[in-house]
Amino acid sequence: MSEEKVENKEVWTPRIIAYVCNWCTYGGADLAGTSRKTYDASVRVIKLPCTGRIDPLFLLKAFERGADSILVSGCHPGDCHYNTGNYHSRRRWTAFRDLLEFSGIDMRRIHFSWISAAEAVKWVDVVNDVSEKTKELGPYTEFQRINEKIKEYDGIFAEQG
Amino acid sequence: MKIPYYPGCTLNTNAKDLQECAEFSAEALGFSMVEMPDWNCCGASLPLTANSAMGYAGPTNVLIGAKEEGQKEGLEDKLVTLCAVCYNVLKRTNYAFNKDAAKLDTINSLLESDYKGDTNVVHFLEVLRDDIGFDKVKESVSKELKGLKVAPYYGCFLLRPHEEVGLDDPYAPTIFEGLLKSLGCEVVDFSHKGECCGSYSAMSNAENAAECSFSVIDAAAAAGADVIATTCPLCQYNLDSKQAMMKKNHGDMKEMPIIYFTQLLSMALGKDIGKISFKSNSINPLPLLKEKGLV
Amino acid sequence: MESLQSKAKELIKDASVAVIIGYAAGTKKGKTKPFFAYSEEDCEKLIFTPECVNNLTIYLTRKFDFMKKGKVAIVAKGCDIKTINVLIQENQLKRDDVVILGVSCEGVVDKDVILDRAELTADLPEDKKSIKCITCDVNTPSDFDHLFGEGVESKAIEPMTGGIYDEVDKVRGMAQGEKWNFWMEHFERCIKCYACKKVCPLCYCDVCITEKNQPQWIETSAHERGNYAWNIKRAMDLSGRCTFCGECDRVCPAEIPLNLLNQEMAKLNYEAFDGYRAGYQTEEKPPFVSFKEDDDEGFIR
Amino acid sequence: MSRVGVFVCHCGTNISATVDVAKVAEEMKNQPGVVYTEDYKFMCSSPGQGKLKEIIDEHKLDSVVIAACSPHMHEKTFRNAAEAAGLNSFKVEMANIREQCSWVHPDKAEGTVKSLDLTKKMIEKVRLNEELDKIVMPVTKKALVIGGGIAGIQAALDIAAAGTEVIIVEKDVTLGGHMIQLSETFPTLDCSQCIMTPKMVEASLNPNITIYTYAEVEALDGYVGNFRARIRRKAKSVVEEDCTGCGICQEKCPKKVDNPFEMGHGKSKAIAVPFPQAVPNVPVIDRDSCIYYKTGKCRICEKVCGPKCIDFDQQDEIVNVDIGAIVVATGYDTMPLDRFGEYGYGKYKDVIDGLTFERMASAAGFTEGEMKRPSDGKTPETVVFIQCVGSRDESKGVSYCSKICCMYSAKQTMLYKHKVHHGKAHVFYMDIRAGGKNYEEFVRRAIEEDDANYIRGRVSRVYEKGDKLIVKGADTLSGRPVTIEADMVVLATAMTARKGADKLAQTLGISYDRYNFFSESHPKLRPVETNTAGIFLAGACQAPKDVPETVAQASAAASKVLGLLSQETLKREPITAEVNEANCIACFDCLNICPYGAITSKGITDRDGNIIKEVAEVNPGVCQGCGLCNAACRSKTIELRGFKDNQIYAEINSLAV
Repeated sequence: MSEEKVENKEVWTPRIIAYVCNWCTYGGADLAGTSRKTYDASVRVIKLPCTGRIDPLFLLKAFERGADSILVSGCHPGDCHYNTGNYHSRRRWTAFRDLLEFSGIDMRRIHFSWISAAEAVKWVDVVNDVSEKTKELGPYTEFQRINEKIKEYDGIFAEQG
Repeated sequence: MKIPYYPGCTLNTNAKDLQECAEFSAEALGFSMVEMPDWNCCGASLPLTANSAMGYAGPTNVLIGAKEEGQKEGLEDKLVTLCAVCYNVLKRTNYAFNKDAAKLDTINSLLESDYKGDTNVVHFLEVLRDDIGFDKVKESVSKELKGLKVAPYYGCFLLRPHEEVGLDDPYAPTIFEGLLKSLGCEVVDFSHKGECCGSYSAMSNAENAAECSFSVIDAAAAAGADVIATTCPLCQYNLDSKQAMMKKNHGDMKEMPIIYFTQLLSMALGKDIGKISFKSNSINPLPLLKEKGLV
Repeated sequence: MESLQSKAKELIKDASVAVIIGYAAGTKKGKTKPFFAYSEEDCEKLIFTPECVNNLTIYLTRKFDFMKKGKVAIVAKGCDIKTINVLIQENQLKRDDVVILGVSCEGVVDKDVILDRAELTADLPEDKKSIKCITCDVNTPSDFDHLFGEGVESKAIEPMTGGIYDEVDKVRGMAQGEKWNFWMEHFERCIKCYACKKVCPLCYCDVCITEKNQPQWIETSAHERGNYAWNIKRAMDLSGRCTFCGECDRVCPAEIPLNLLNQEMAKLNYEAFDGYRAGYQTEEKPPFVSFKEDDDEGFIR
Repeated sequence: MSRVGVFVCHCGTNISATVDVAKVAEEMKNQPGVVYTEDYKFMCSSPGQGKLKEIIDEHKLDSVVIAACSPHMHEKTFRNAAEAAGLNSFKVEMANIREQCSWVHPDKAEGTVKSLDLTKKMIEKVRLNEELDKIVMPVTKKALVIGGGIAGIQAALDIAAAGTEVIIVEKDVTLGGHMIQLSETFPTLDCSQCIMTPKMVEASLNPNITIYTYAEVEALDGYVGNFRARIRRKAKSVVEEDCTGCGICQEKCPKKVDNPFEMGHGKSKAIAVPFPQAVPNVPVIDRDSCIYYKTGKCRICEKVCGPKCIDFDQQDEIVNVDIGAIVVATGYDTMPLDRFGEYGYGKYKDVIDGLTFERMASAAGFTEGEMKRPSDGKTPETVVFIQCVGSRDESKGVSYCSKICCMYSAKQTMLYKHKVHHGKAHVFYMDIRAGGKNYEEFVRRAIEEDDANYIRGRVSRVYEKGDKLIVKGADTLSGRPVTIEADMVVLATAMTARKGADKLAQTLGISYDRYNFFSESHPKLRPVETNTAGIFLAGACQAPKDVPETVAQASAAASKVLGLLSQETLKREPITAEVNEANCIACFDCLNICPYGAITSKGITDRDGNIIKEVAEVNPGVCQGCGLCNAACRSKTIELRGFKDNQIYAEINSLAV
């Protein structure tokens, strides 16, 4: 049992979910690809049209589902394909970040950036930085502990029929 | 107002007369410069090269000393210098620290200190402009230096590198002019106010240094100046003492007195000319001052 | 109170309003209850005392049918009127459709306090007041059609300080893990009864996100995961809107300190968005549907 | 249960080298709803697309995931192919396992794990994708060209030649832009006025072209094929239709003003055209300098005007125009020189910039084409040209190369030599960049035939000594300092974006780079398009360009416009918001937050026509699909098609550990 755990720990790679806008950051990530810039493979990108589409619920759900870190990224101010989407989302994030921090979320696990379609290097740097930091922090156990507990309960209920 | 003062080596030794003039002026204008205890050389002779920890240790020690002295004695939270070179070195040290925290960490561990790169370094001219105000200086002038055509010479250290020093526009500065105007001088604009006097090659290639200095004097003379005023004791020395050497190559050259700005300032603020020592000036300015009716 | 009753009668008599929403004595000692006066006779039961803690503005929302009956009069404290302002701002109410019977108020009782008769007439001591009253600066309502009670000078307070905000600061001061444990201990008790949602005058959606299962953003089970999501979602939705009537906190059977969450958001909005405070006006757009180009973005790289 | 087909592309070896594509295909078989998987060498190839169609048909697929390159690359390709096979195109999704996987993660194991995740994620999403129909929109067959320089004129002429109406909006008083200011043009030395004026006249006479000079685009609404621009025609104080262009007003006007067309050297009048060949030849009163506007007296122009077309009370006029496509051709500015104190520009009169030299060399310019230096009118015997003033200068200027300066400095040395035969021109340069047809030969001519002295190095200082300018610099080839006593110094100033280009970009909703040049959609393959459909670029507003390149791009933009406007209708992606009217409670956060004003309030009525409730309504023609409303809606009653909550939820869920 304990051996298994040690082994698990060795193969652990962070699970990072990135919510990015289609026009800037997704383009920047594509450009990193076309420029063959290598970076850490732990990030999984979910593409939205605009950062304005990114709902706080997405971030909550990602943590619930075991994300170790979250990256949210879009166009620089003034560059939004939809003119003002990123300005509105910036306010939303300001409040939501505060709420997460207040409620005890580890803020080292949630990152925000502006990355334009031209900033392949920045994309690479940010992703590497987030991965590196997450690796230093290790798995995000707060939610995982709850998840395990819930699983346990579900087991008990199942047994009881 | 009491400001921690860093004299630097030159003003405390060879050019002590220039410092006395500054002290007199400060008093006349209602502030005092408190010489910080136990100071060391700013490191002007150890240039701020990229990886020279030693180059930074000297100035950092000075910056820390000023901060501590200021706090202990309840002085203004800044550090005033008279010498343009000291000013340049100290200011650029802070700039380097603010750009590169790792550098600061290295020096801090070397000095076993906790310096934050935040000692506010100002040149005496800045105190006059920003804290006293040239209007106030003008009011305090008891003897206007009317009719004296002065070419303000900044040299290189006070203005450059602009992004690191940031005292004034490197090509169209106004601070020195502002002061001289408030003293009643006629300010002469000339092309070489920010050129180098050649001090860096004064030891290795004196001839070259003399040539650099000559071009400055020549440009000032062409612009009609009676005298060049400097903000740096080193420039003052170079422009002044090398004139004999210049004459060898430029026979028709007319001697020009080189006056340190604190000398002019103290004169205007009422210091008895008889009490001003011109020992630092190898071209005696007195005949000229007499001619202009200022003595 | 006679004047409140007589004004109410007058409004009913000349049919200016269909109903008057107010307070009447409760059946339990120390409690009052919401009361709806349709007749002049009913109006005699209307009272206003420091026991009138409820925020009656919930009856102005689409959760109830009162607004369909015609023009409505409501007995409202200064704090309740803030809710009315937000409802107007959010297109849920037209100012002309409601007659505000504003009452001056020096504070209402805390949910855990039962007052004696004698105490009812005396000045209410601070420690028996509801926590929202400690930081109240609308003792005399800002907007009303008729005002009752002696005019009380509204306190000049420094916004977002004292009272609940001291508690908020305490939580802010905790370490991250401490905060997490603090909230998890509370959320663990949540039984998903949704009383907080039911009582909130600003939770007026016809179909709540909790009632949707495609997708199931908020899990139905009352475990910490679902409870965390629910309480965070609710706090987020009330960000820039909550007027601190404190009703959710008052009704929570699990005694989760919901005021803390909502007032943290209120404080954040005040700090981050140019001193915005919900409920103080009806014209300005709330923070989440407006922006400034130079809003702070220190957290974004 | 859905029937998903998954196709994993090798992309030659681009993907398969670092991703185990066979494993991805194999493992996806186990995903719920997946009925077919395959890995294939080149999915985008014609056989690849054929296979896709075949399998869709054969296996009755209702959704498809292509794990291949970025959807920005080939989403359209595969959606079209699927559509040809009878599948709704929005039932196709791409998993980006190339740009965001195989090309960036060299470790095959890691790349494969990530590819599995990404593909799984898109399978989960596509299963929830709805069949959407494209939105069909009408097209307004009219174009707008912003800017009336050579780029704008060329684009307008080409569009008009196809019989399409086009409007030119020019912010200055006349067409012509910077090109009409030039004396001669490289590499042929033909006179700019001689080749530019006919084009200006041609534009003004073309019945398909409407010209608004002294006008600016203030706002733009709508979308490709259906734009509406609000144009402010600033008050000229002259009734354009009645003016005959006789010029008597300008002649009699007592108020002299600096002429910006002559770079501040020549004088003009308060009522004037900038130069005699202006198009339209209608003068404008400069209200800031006009005596009447200042003192209430004068009105001489009004008295002398034959057709009585002076109107002191004229107001700005707002014109709204409906257009289907836009060409942005707003040109460039030159960099302000105040930060280059070392060259003494502004301090010494005889230090001038390149455009001033053009006016000095122009036969119609302020010296009537004679080389006379500004300070004392003397003929300069020695002229120093300094290149790269601001260009290729990270610390004080811009890091890019302004591209035209090498050529125009060479040209200017020749013009100078042709006018002052005994004169000497020196050029300080960093590199000579003469890539272009006949360009290198041109520079050689300047050096060999016209005796220009090229010095490779930078200038450190320019100062005045007597009536000479002392230019100190370095000759880096010989490694020696150089001092030149010059009579005049000409600075080849960097080209920059127009002042306010960023504001215009924001008005139009197009993107711009860090120097405020407008961004093309793709640097190589879509150099004329912007990222906003229906808006195209021409000329130096995109990047520094010379005249031939500008003209070429203008014609390219025109052909893009014509291609677009030749269609009767346009089909648009149906990625728009939709409201669940039953649940909407009309709080209107969506309406308040929508950047496009696409959301309005709608009354729901009962049978008797009484409004029983209010809800939000989306205009699908205006909605651009950003999804701001979706995230703002507390109850998720308004949702964005294609990116609905359940689709995103499925993506997140698929990544659960």
